Amino acid sequence: MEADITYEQAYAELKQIEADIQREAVSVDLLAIKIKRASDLIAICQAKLQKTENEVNNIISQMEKRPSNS
Amino acid sequence: MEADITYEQAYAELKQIEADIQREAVSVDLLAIKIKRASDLIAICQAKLQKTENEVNNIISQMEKRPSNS
Amino acid sequence: MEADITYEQAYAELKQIEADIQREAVSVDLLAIKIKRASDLIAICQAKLQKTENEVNNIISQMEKRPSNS
Amino acid sequence: MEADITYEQAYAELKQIEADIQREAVSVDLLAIKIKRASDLIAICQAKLQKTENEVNNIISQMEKRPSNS
Amino acid sequence: MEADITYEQAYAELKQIEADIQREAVSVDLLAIKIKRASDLIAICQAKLQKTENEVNNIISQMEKRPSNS
Amino acid sequence: MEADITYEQAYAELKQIEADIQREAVSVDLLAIKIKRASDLIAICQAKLQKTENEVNNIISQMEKRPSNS
Amino acid sequence: MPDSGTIRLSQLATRIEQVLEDAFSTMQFWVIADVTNHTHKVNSNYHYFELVEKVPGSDKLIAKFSAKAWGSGANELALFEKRTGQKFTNNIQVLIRVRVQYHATYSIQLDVTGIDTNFTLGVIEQQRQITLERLCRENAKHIQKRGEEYWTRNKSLQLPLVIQRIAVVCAKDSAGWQDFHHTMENNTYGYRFELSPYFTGVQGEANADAMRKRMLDIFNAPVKYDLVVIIRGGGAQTDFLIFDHYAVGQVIARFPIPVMTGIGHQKNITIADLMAHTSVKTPTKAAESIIDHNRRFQELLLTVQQNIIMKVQQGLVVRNGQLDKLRAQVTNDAHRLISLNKDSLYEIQQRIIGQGRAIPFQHRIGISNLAASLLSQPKIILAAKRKDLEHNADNIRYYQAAFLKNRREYLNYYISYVKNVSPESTLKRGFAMVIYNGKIISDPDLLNTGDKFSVIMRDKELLTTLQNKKDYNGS
Repeated sequence: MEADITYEQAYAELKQIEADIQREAVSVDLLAIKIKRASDLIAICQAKLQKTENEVNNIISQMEKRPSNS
Repeated sequence: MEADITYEQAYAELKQIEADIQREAVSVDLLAIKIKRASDLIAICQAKLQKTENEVNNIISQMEKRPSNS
Repeated sequence: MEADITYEQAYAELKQIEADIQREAVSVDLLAIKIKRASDLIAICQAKLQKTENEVNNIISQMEKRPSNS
Repeated sequence: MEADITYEQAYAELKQIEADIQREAVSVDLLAIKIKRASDLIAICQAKLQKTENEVNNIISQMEKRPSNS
Repeated sequence: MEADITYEQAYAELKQIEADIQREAVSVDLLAIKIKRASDLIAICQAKLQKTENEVNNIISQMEKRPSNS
Repeated sequence: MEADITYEQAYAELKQIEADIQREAVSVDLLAIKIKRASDLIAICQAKLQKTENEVNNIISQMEKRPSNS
Repeated sequence: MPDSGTIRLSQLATRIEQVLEDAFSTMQFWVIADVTNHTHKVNSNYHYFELVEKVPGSDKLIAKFSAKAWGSGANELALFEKRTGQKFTNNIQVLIRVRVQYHATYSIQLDVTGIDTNFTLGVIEQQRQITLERLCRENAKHIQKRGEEYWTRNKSLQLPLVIQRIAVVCAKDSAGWQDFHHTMENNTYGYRFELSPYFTGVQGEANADAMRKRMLDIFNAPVKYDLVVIIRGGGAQTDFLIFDHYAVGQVIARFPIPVMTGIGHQKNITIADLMAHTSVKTPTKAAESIIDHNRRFQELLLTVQQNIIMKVQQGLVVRNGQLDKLRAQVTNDAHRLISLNKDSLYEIQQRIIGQGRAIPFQHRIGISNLAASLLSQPKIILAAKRKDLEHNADNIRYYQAAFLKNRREYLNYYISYVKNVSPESTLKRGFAMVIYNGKIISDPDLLNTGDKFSVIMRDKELLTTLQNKKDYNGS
């Protein structure tokens, strides 16, 4: 996985691949490569989402431990 | 914690984060950072709410030494 | 089979042969040769499609093994 | 039969003979010779057609043995 | 009969004789000779026609022995 | 009869005699002689005509014996 | 004037008492008077004072009576104080109901049996309206009457999100300060406040300037206060006039820090209340209101926190969904693309197969047609040629017959011509020939009279001699 691609970049690329495949602008020769790339991008995005989710959950649980209404 | 942020500043920043998140203007990449910041701002505000600075008390005690109702 | 012809090239050549045969621009002398070539091109394309399909299926099945929503 | 006349050449010559005879541009002295030539050309064309047809049928039957839509 | 006169030449000469007699450009002294010549020419032409017909018939019967549409 | 005068010569002389008499270039004393000559020439012509006709008829009858359309 | 003789002072007193009693004992009078020399004995609940009437605009007395209020009269005064918020004391004008009493030792005294609350309220209200009008008139930039409401600069100030630094104007050791302080310090949310008390007297109009001065102290303090709270309360609450005072109203209205009043006035709203940013009934309410204000901020924080958490969690779910959807789409599209290509290949193959078979077949038909055409043509040509030949032969036969016939006719002409011009024909028509010396002559001059010559007529020769010669002119 690329270390420095952002979620937004990965997602944008993914959408582009989807659009290309959708309007059949991908040659059969490249299809497998594109699908592989899409698969990688999805994995990257999922990992990033998972990481964000974990971080967010940590922050949230810390927030909720602080008694806001004591 | 920032020593010199006011409630107003903290609250404005918080509302901005909320608005950004609300209209999904925050990228996943920055989401955790934003949430952390929001969490910090809330914590700052709550801590300030429950804490007073004692420097003022000094002034008051000095004032009371002087007869206020002469 | 030619090792380095792409699907797109093979397909384009195939379409050309089809068009030539369709408007009877192929001499009887060359008909068998053209049909043979078309047959070969179809075989090449099918093989490439099959290969792509297998690859794509592999990638997809790997994608589906990864749980997207844990 | 001439070894190296093509179907197209043979057919063209045949058409020419037919046209000549049709507009009676052939002298009686040459008529038999022309007819003989036409007869030979027809034989050549038929043989070539037969050959092409056999070849084409072979190729087609091979193509049809391959499953195109698996 | 003259061996090397063609049908066309013979026919042309015949037409000439016919024309000469018609416009009475023939001397009485030569008329018999001319008529004799015409008679000979007609015979020559008829023989040639017959010969051509026979040859053509031969060719046709040979062609018809060959099956054209097997 | 003169053996070697042709029909055309005889006929020409006849015409000449006629012309001479017509323009009264013939004296009475010669007239009888001229008339005698003309009579002879006429006889010669008639004989030649008859001979030609006979010959021609022979040839034609031979032609007709040959079948033109066998 | 009759002299009644000498009597004892007590006798006189008795007689006066008798007269006064006859005249006034059944009567009570509502009188308007000013109160002076007022003393209140709290233990016995006796009020002693004087009722006076002055010349308007001066201190010169027109009338003066001693007065007292005991028992029910004292109760009436207590009720008055309670109802008006006005302490019964010196220098107030009252409408009061009195009985005239005479006592030998205290002389004439007016005994209070009732007091008109409304009269005093009216007077107070009148004074209040005058003060309000003056405030508006003299502080037009900072105080305006808008409809029935008063707008002041202080009202237009924004409360900070959180109130923590509070200047408290109150009386030292007052119950109001204690209530406020206690409520603030023991709030259930654990909020901490900096309370800076500025003690001053809060009753009596005389303290108005002192209160104003304390406000200026607050203004000049090095601390930036979030709020000024003016409180009084606890105990007997009777004198609120200070809060209707012009100087107090003015300083509150123009004060640059939001002012909250909590002065424990149950009945009326004072000018101070009208001028202040916020007014509540009691010091405790003031404290609660401030705590509530901070509490609202905390709730805002919590709401924002909840919103953010909710939205973030939603966003993550949505994004996961998007990824799933994208994955499904990409998968489907890839399959579709492959399938399309397969179909396309199949169709091309079918068309090539069809055409591959059709082309040789069409050529066969073409060749077959050509052959048929070629084979039928020679017979037609040969037949035509035969016909031509026959035609030629016929022509030659016809033309030679014509030729010979013409020749015969030409000869026949000459035959008849020769017959016509021959001498025999001429003689037959009656002409004769003259022969002289064996020769035919045509010149008559050759003959002379007596010459012998022969004349030929038809088939006879006539031998003659010339007898005479003369000219012949044809007639």
